[in-house]
Amino acid sequence: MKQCQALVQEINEVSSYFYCLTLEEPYLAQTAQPGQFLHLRVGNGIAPLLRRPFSVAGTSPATGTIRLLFRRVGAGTELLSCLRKGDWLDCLGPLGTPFSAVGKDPAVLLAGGAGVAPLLFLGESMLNAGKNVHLFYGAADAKALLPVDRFLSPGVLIHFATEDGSVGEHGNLSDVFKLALDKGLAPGELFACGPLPLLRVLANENRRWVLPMQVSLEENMACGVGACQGCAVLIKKDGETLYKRVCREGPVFNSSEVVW
Amino acid sequence: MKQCQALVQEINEVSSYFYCLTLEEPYLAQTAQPGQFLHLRVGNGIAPLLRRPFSVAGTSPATGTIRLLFRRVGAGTELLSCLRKGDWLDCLGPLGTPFSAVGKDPAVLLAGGAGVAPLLFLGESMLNAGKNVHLFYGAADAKALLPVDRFLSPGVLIHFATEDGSVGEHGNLSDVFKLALDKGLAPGELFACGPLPLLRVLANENRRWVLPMQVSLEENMACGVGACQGCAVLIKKDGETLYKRVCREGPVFNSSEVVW
Amino acid sequence: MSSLKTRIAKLELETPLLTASGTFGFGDEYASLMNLEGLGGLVVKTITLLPRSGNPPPRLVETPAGMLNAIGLQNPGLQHFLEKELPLLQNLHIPLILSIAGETEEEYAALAEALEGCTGIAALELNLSCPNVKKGGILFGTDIVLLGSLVEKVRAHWTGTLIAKLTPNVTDVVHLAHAAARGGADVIAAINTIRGMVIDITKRRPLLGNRFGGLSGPAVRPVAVKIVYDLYEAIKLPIIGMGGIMNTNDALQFIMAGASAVAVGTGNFVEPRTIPQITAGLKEYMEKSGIKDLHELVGAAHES
Amino acid sequence: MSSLKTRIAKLELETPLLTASGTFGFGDEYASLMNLEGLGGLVVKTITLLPRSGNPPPRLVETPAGMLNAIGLQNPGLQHFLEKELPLLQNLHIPLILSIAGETEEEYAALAEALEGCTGIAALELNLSCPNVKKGGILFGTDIVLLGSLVEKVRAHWTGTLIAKLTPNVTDVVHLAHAAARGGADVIAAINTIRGMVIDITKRRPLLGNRFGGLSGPAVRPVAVKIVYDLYEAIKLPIIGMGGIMNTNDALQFIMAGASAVAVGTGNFVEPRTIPQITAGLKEYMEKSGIKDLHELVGAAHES
Ligand SMILES: Cc1cc2nc3c(=O)[nH]c(=O)nc-3n(C[C@H](O)[C@H](O)[C@H](O)COP(=O)(O)OP(=O)(O)OC[C@H]3O[C@@H](n4cnc5c(N)ncnc54)[C@H](O)[C@@H]3O)c2cc1C
Ligand SMILES: Cc1cc2nc3c(=O)[nH]c(=O)nc-3n(C[C@H](O)[C@H](O)[C@H](O)COP(=O)(O)OP(=O)(O)OC[C@H]3O[C@@H](n4cnc5c(N)ncnc54)[C@H](O)[C@@H]3O)c2cc1C
Ligand SMILES: Cc1cc2nc3c(=O)[nH]c(=O)nc-3n(C[C@H](O)[C@H](O)[C@H](O)COP(=O)(O)O)c2cc1C
Ligand SMILES: Cc1cc2nc3c(=O)[nH]c(=O)nc-3n(C[C@H](O)[C@H](O)[C@H](O)COP(=O)(O)O)c2cc1C
Ligand code: FES
Ligand code: FES
Repeated sequence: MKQCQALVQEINEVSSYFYCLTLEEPYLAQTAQPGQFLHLRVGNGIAPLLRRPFSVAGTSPATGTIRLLFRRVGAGTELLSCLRKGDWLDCLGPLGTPFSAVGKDPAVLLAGGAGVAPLLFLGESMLNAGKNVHLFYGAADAKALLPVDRFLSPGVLIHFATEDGSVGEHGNLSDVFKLALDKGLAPGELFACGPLPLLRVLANENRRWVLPMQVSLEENMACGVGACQGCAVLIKKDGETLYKRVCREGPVFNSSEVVW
Repeated sequence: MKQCQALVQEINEVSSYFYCLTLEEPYLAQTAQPGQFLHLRVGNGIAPLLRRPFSVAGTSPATGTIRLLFRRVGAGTELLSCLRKGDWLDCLGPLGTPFSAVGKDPAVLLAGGAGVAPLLFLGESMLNAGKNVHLFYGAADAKALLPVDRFLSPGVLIHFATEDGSVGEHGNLSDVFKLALDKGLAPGELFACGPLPLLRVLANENRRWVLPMQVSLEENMACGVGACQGCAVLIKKDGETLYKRVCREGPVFNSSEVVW
Repeated sequence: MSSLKTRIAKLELETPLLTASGTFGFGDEYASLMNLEGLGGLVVKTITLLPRSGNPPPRLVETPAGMLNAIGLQNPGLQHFLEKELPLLQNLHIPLILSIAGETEEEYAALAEALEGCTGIAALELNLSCPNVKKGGILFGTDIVLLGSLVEKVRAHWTGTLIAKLTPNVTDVVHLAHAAARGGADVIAAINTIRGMVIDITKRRPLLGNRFGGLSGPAVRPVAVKIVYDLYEAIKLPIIGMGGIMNTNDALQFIMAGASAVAVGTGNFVEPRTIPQITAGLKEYMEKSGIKDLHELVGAAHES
Repeated sequence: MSSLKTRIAKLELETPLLTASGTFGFGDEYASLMNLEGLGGLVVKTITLLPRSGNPPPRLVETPAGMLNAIGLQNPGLQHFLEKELPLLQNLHIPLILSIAGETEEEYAALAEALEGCTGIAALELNLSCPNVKKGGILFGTDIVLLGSLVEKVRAHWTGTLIAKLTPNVTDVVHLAHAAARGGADVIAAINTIRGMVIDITKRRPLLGNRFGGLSGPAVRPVAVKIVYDLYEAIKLPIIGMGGIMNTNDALQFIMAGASAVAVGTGNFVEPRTIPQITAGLKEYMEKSGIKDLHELVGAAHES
């Protein structure tokens, strides 16, 4: 983990409110693992005050670039969206504990909304490691859907779900995934990231499926490096519950250990 | 006085840290008088929070444009300096009480640093009214000096003073002006704007010269429209002292009425 | 159709949006920028028995997301107000709330007595952030005994709605609100400014002429919301909430925390149309959320 | 050559820059981002006698130019600290200041007793923003009697430098500082966070799991500077100033207001190198201004 000044190489609005930001920073590009995040300084340090965390969505170690995908939701992401090629961005990273591929084939990635970012990186890296990968990706409608195929090598099997049925299957992500299970899909392990209600439903269903399942969680952050205890989530371990830090022990947790 | 959305027509760095901002806003361009100011909303309204006041440095009623000259000194002027052609700027104005040409010819304008802005507008308008106008304009060095001739029609007699002697006379503004008086200049009235210490010296000297003298004062402002009483300066009138508002009764005051 | 009507004690307001005392003058300065009759009510700047010239400049300075002011209650005094300002204000068809302050109990009482019976004054607001000169300069608003006794004295002369505006510079605002209630206040307003200071590092001395001042603006909002929330749990009186309200969402925080009305102060300086904008924003929020009556939202954050 | 050396009671510091308790963990998290030995001193996060699990999430939220936190003093407890953390910290060649808290006087006293004699602890800081469970939950730091008695009890067990860290949530900080001084404190630290709340308007309830939290960051700086200024006028003890320090100019405001040392809290989150940057900035400022000794600046804003 380092504090780096990264050069903005490219920034594009890739779907409505969604931006893809490519940064040039060889150290980050070479060390970041799927599931890890960067803590970015946005603005002048007064308002917005705190850094903002974003999952790494992909890296090109060879060219020394690293990619983020973010949704514009408030003042911080608004400022980020105004970056231009050639600007510098102060980053802390890579931070947090990455995903670990432990289970059997195929790996199934379950992504809701902006939660797709870390799973794109994970999918790409598992594909490179020779695994079979399915991505279930849900959003409200076609407009909100990222063109994920642009960020993935061919080989990952993509299943879209939109709540209005405008693209892919009609319905929410967990229903569409359950349908696929009914049709015979037999995942070896699950990786999920997205809004908390979605993760809760999936974790709950997984008590029946009993698959190895990792989730990437979000919590408001201050330091991002483990010093302030601000990003705590409740975890159960050996019959006890205790708080763990999303920025340090997480953001990736074993779904069965999270107190949902 | 109105709240207007003005269109940025042009913005240039005209000398180091000094910017010229041209706004398109017919109402302001047609109503603003020399000595009046605009109260500009800079940034998002959180930090910087308050509006920032700037004297009108010139208008073109025919084309509906209005000009400001400002020095980049802090967060607010930093943001202003990043405006681009085509941006919108929220302005309150024109505000305050203008200069009034009451005295005899020639009028002498005494400008220190950024204080030159309202005097350029005044000089231009007096020239158009057929008056003889001298501008004494002082700055630390050549770099800090605005190319004032670009903002004035030919006819105003310009006397430069720099503290390092790099342009014009060597010395501070009041000394250079006193030298001109010694050499026979006989002003009909004085108009001064600039740093408080300079104005104090001039006001003090004017107790000997006893010329009609108007000064444009600065004070931190909140509302800019006279509601908060925040911009008070001490004024003596009929043997009594009382606080007046720079934004309303000012920024132009009769030098002899100011408690220096 | 959602209704923005609200009630603070006997006072019926068309909307819950008030001006915060001292930030809107006597209204006339803003008259050319907005329709004053769209305000829920106009709280004018604090007046005192005799004219006050105020503090030496600089009187204000910006701070991170806030500002300090030390105006020193500059105002033309009661007589001038009654003769010159009140007649103009009476022509506005919105509730007029008069803020008063004094250096002794007697001054507050004399103001109340003089104003009792004047037409066009919907309520009296007690600015309690003033030092009691007789009691060694302790602020009325920081001492339970001083505060209770002061409110009682004013109550004896004023039959209309009486608002006690509390200072946040105390260990326990709730105790002071109880004292105000016991003294006969009908409404609690909170918060006044938080004391603060900026050092001018170039001159190596306090920047403000008065050395210190009162902090307002978005910076203080979380402090104000907490106080309104605590007051709502502890007392039965309606609350006017304020402190850093800049937009509809900010106003909603105060209303959900327990405010029946809210006031905008510093926000007016940044955007003179803050109050009309919030008025429209609240209406839109209520219509979208299917809320008919503003009172459904007052204190909503306490329910779970 | 200007010297940044400063002295707070018996404690000699190479620079006046400290970490604020709770914002720098036990130092290890920041070790890869900066040279910890450049710190004037390390104030570690508050420890308690027994481990504490802390408050339910969310534990923090950003506010205008500030943040609210409600960590709830999560910490591994005294035993773990002595066995696992202290040995590592002893290897750093900078003064180590230990912040402690308890729910009863006895807990504070027991902590002091256990730490007395441990090598490598330069000073003890009392976090007084804790409720006294025996006295109905009144904060130690808001009551003169509780505070004085607490400091006295700790003093009886601790012979080293003793710092009383005051809360700003009181009517009169000076009274509390006097009580701490009478109880035997050597140094006053100010300020801890200001209580505040954010309402989540979507969920219509307080946003933080603990409902309310403590406000820190630039937003509170004017409040903190005023308190340091007032303390400097009123008491003889050296002061550690903090609250919203982000850069050299901010630190200078506190020093000129009267702080002999300053601490950076929230600033570390924004820019981990805030302390080294300010250290360099102070040195540059002093050299430019021809100031040899930092003490020439301490309290400079009071001289005129
Ligand atoms: C480990 C981690 C990884 C992440 N990775 C990504 C990623 O890859 N891509 C991505 O897009 N995001 C990601 N996020 C989320 C991202 O950090 C946030 O979206 C971002 O910080 C928002 O910053 P902002 O300043 O734009 O919004 P903020 O201003 O902080 O506001 C965020 C939202 O909260 C709402 N809000 C604010 N105040 C209130 C209130 N009082 N009541 C109710 N609602 C309120 C706002 O309206 C807004 O919708 C990640 C988060 C974490 C913790
Ligand atoms: C009526 C009127 C007319 C004006 N006309 C003009 C004009 O035409 N052109 C022009 O350039 N300016 C003009 N000004 C001045 C202009 O308004 C200010 O320069 C501007 O508001 C500065 O805003 P800022 O945010 O950039 O600087 P700010 O951030 O507000 O800071 C201003 C200065 O104060 C310093 N400062 C901040 N805090 C401290 C501290 N604690 N101790 C010591 N110093 C500190 C900063 O370093 C900076 O140099 C006018 C002012 C008035 C009242
Ligand atoms: C410039 C200024 C002047 C003020 N004058 C008064 C006053 O005369 N009487 C009063 O009760 N409050 C006064 N206040 C306090 C406000 O009414 C309000 O309580 C406070 O500013 C918090 O609200 P805000 O953050 O929206 O400004 C003043 C505030 C400001 C900023
Ligand atoms: C996340 C966080 C945790 C804190 N924890 C503690 C603590 O454990 N003990 C303590 O005395 N103060 C604690 N504080 C208060 C700080 O030490 C400091 O007094 C306060 O934040 C003001 O300084 P700042 O504005 O520079 O942050 C904490 C502050 C923050 C932001
Ligand atoms: S954000 Fe500070 S510990 Fe995680
Ligand atoms: S700035 Fe408010 S009265 Fe002048």
